[in-house]
Amino acid sequence: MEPKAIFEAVKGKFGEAVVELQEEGFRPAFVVVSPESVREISLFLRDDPAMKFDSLMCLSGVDYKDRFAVAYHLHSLEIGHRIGVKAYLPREAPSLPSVDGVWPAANFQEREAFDLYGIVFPGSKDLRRILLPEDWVGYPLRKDYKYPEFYHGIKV
Amino acid sequence: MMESLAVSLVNAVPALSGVPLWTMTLLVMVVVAAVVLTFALLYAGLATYVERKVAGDIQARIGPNRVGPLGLLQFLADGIKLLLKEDIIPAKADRFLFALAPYLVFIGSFAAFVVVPFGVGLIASDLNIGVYYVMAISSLVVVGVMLAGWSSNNKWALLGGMRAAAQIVSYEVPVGMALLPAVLIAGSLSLQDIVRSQGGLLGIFGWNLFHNPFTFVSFFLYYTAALAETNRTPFDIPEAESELVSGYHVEYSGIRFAFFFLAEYGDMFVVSALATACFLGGWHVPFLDAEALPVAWGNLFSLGVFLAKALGLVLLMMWIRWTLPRLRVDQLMRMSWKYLVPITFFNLLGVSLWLLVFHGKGIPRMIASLFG
Amino acid sequence: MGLKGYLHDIWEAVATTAKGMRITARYGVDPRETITLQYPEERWEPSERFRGFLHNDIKRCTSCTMCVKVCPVDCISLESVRGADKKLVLASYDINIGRCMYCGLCVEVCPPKSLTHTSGYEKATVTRGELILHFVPEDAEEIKARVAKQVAEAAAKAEAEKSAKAEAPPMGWPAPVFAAGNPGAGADAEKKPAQEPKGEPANREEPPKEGGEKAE
Amino acid sequence: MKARAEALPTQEMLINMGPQHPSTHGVLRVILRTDGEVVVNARPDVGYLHRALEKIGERVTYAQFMPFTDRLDYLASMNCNAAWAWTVEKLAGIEVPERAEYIRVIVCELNRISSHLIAFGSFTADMGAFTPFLYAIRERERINDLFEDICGNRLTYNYVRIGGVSADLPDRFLEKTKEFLDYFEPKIPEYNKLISYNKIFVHRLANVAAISGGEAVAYGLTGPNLRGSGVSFDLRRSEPYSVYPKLDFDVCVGTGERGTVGDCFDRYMVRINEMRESVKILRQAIAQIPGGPVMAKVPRAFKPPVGEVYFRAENPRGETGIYLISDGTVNPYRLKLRAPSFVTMNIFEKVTKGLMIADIVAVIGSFDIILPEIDR
Repeated sequence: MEPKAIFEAVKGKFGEAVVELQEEGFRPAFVVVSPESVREISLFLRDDPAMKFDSLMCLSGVDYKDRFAVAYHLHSLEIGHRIGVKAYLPREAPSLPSVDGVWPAANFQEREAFDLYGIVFPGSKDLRRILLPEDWVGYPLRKDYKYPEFYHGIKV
Repeated sequence: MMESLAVSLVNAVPALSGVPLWTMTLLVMVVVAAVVLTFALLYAGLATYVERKVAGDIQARIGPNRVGPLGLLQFLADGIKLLLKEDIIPAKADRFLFALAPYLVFIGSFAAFVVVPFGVGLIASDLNIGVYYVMAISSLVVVGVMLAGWSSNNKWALLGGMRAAAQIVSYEVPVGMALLPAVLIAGSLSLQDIVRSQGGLLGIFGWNLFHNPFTFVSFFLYYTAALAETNRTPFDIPEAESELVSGYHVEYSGIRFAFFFLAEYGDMFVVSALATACFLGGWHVPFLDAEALPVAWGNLFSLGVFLAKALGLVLLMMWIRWTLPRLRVDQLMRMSWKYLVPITFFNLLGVSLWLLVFHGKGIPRMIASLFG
Repeated sequence: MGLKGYLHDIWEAVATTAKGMRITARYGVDPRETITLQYPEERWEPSERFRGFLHNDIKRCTSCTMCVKVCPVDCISLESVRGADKKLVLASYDINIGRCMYCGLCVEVCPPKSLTHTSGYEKATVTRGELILHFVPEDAEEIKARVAKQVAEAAAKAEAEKSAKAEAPPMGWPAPVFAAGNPGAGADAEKKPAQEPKGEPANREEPPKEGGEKAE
Repeated sequence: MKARAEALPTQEMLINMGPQHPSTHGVLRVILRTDGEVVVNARPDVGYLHRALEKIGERVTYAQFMPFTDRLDYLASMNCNAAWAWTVEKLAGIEVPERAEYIRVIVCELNRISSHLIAFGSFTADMGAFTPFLYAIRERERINDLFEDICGNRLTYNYVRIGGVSADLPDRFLEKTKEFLDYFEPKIPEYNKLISYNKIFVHRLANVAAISGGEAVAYGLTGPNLRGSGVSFDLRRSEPYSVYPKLDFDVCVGTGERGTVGDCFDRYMVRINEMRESVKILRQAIAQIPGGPVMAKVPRAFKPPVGEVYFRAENPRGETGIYLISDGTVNPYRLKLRAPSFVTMNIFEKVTKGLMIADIVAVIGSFDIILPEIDR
């Protein structure tokens, strides 16, 4: 299915929750959705017989300076089409529902986004820091991240 | 035996007649023990060298070749290194048991050398319960291994120790039952008697290996089970380098570690020597009656033949080690209880029936008797 | 499983083991299969394109700082001053081969092809400072002082000729500006100069009028 | 059994496997809770090798990031190099000369063989047979020699460039590659004889940690791990890039030949068979390679257009995805590396429940994880 058609279908189902389609310069195109509805839309995308996005290829946090985003790259092995889903989040207390119940593959990648961007995924099975130590302060991939001078009294 | 040796020594050298007999006996004992131990250590050292060389050859590389000609002195260098290493005892280890364990393992392995029949008269002590003694004394190893695993206060070591205990105890059963055919044929537990029973003019066909089909199978069963008892690949799960890091001796260093190491090689030799004595005709020189030769020559010949056979089997162990992967612990247990134990049991039954039916005659002897 | 399966299991174990042992035996007895190179005595011939230690032929180097700019790990530091003939004079050229990752990007961009990979790959040092290769044998301060003097002389000469212009301050070429933030932020932070041994070009505190900014 | 367990008080053991352990393939730490030898729970703890490659990516230029991709999966540097180049080319719409694409495919497939060799070798070493490991290393050494010829390094190649490759193939490279292939092809049956079908080896792997196809897809397994579960999905075939459409090869899938589909043995066999397919691809590529330039015109101060692109390449360990956001400057704005091993570790806790400690090693080995890629 073409991104346009997917967008129309999702828009038709969820209405207001689907914001726009980012197509120009985006490969694959992104369906921008509101963060609250991510879980429902994910379930629809996974289960709808015309969509069948059974595989979450990549889940990434992005810092767009004015706001955060979480980008999902989906792929359907059965049908063979791809789409991106993106949800923009405010810089303050970024949070959106976890999708690891939809695609178990999301768990580690959500933990990574949490670890490096501080985006919280309520409903996640296990949301802990993954790459950095448990007691690390700050979220390094944020654009406004300040490098710490000390870690446990050791100059870094 | 020691006493008779001492008596003959006193008789031969009149100057010693003033010395009390027990002193002489003790002296003779110490000398014999020292000779056996020296042999054992020298063998173990060289075996480590050969093992590494064999591994090198098999793996398309060279192996040790820097210390001494062809790297022959590598084991000395290693030994010195191990002696000079710091002896580390983990802070929370049980110090006494931790120190004791290597000795138990070492003793368990090297005490078995006592009854190994190296030649016609070359046996430190021809115990009339030889086979039984070997089985008993080598069980001491398991105590040492378990103690090592437990006292290290390390979970990996504990797992290794537990595995070793389960493994060695399980494999004692098939080992014992696989050795029994030889005992049955000889009608004696003494290893020297067992070897003598395989002599005669049949050459290699006098060996228990060819006595009847059951003994033939028995040899392989024994060898497999014994391989497991020595904790070597494919049965090295107590060490299991890639799972348990090093198993029960993970916390040992320096000379204490060397004891474990030497014990492993000692075990290999004992097992091979036992297989040689019980199935491969021991020190019998084919088509030559070593006992009828002059004492010196007879002993020399028989020693050479025995060592050749036993070390050949040790070599085979090395070859197996560098070919096969390792079993999992449950598969190892299954192999013992599901395969080796029943098969050795039936085998033993088969040998007994054979001996009963054919009055103790083996196939080669029957064939020989056909031709007169 | 049945008796048949039971026996088959045993047979398979024996047969596959024997097969494997035949292969290892073949390698074991065939001396031609040995591929070990007895390293310090025998050496393999590094290929033509081998990327060993970097070497800068400072006679050809034009101090263009392309290598400094392209280096992803900032292992090259370069200082230069503008000489009397308006050409850049190399004051110091150091490569920290402890940090270098031998990617070869610097060699590719070098316009005069003065920077090359040698075939050297053996180096062991006691201190980390010895891993910094200095390609300019003289002291950077001396060179700078000398060049400044030449420039001043030239300027004085020019002044004498024209007898009008004021003495122009010696121009410095901006030496590499090392990124303020460490590349590997967070967990693997890099060593700070405090930890770096003395080998680091010491003369980093040159007066700002030289324009040579410090490399860390 | 259960009644006895209740009668005797037992205690679960908490064991730390790693970060320093001979068979975790690096600094992976697995927190094991075991009931004797049986694993109750195995929780992977990653991150000991975190080098912030994504953060570095935001600081360096597009071309400068190339050597860092070497360090993403250091056993398949060429593949990672090429994946990065393909991503940026896709973003900027750069046309790469055909010869360069062929060279990339050749080096990628060579690297796939060498990576699978390490996977095969270290796996057998984990299983206790050390000899095949050295045989694998010996073969890999010859590939390293080839790579040294073309790029000068033996591990971190940094050979591919955005717009092509850094240098044309050296003289006699293709002949040497052919010689290697002729030498290597008969080795694969030998490996199978030596170890693959060894009874003990099969027993250790068959029916261990079987992952069904659906599960594998849901958990995001890719590459040989996914194909081991019987899902015929190969990016080189399903989403062809570069010159792969012109090359004929089979997609190897696990068939459950010694146990259930998707067990450790299937994953292992897929890798062995893929080496054979790579040989096939290489032979075709060598026969087809055209002449011509190896580098497209790419400006030195390369600034791709604003945009976001997600590219994925079939690497030896699975799908290496790169999500690249460009803001039109010389540095990437955001660079997300979707490393196959990282995603694979997700399923680890699930499949290792109820296995034995020795099986944990088998699972880690059969996933063929590599830590620099997990931790980035």
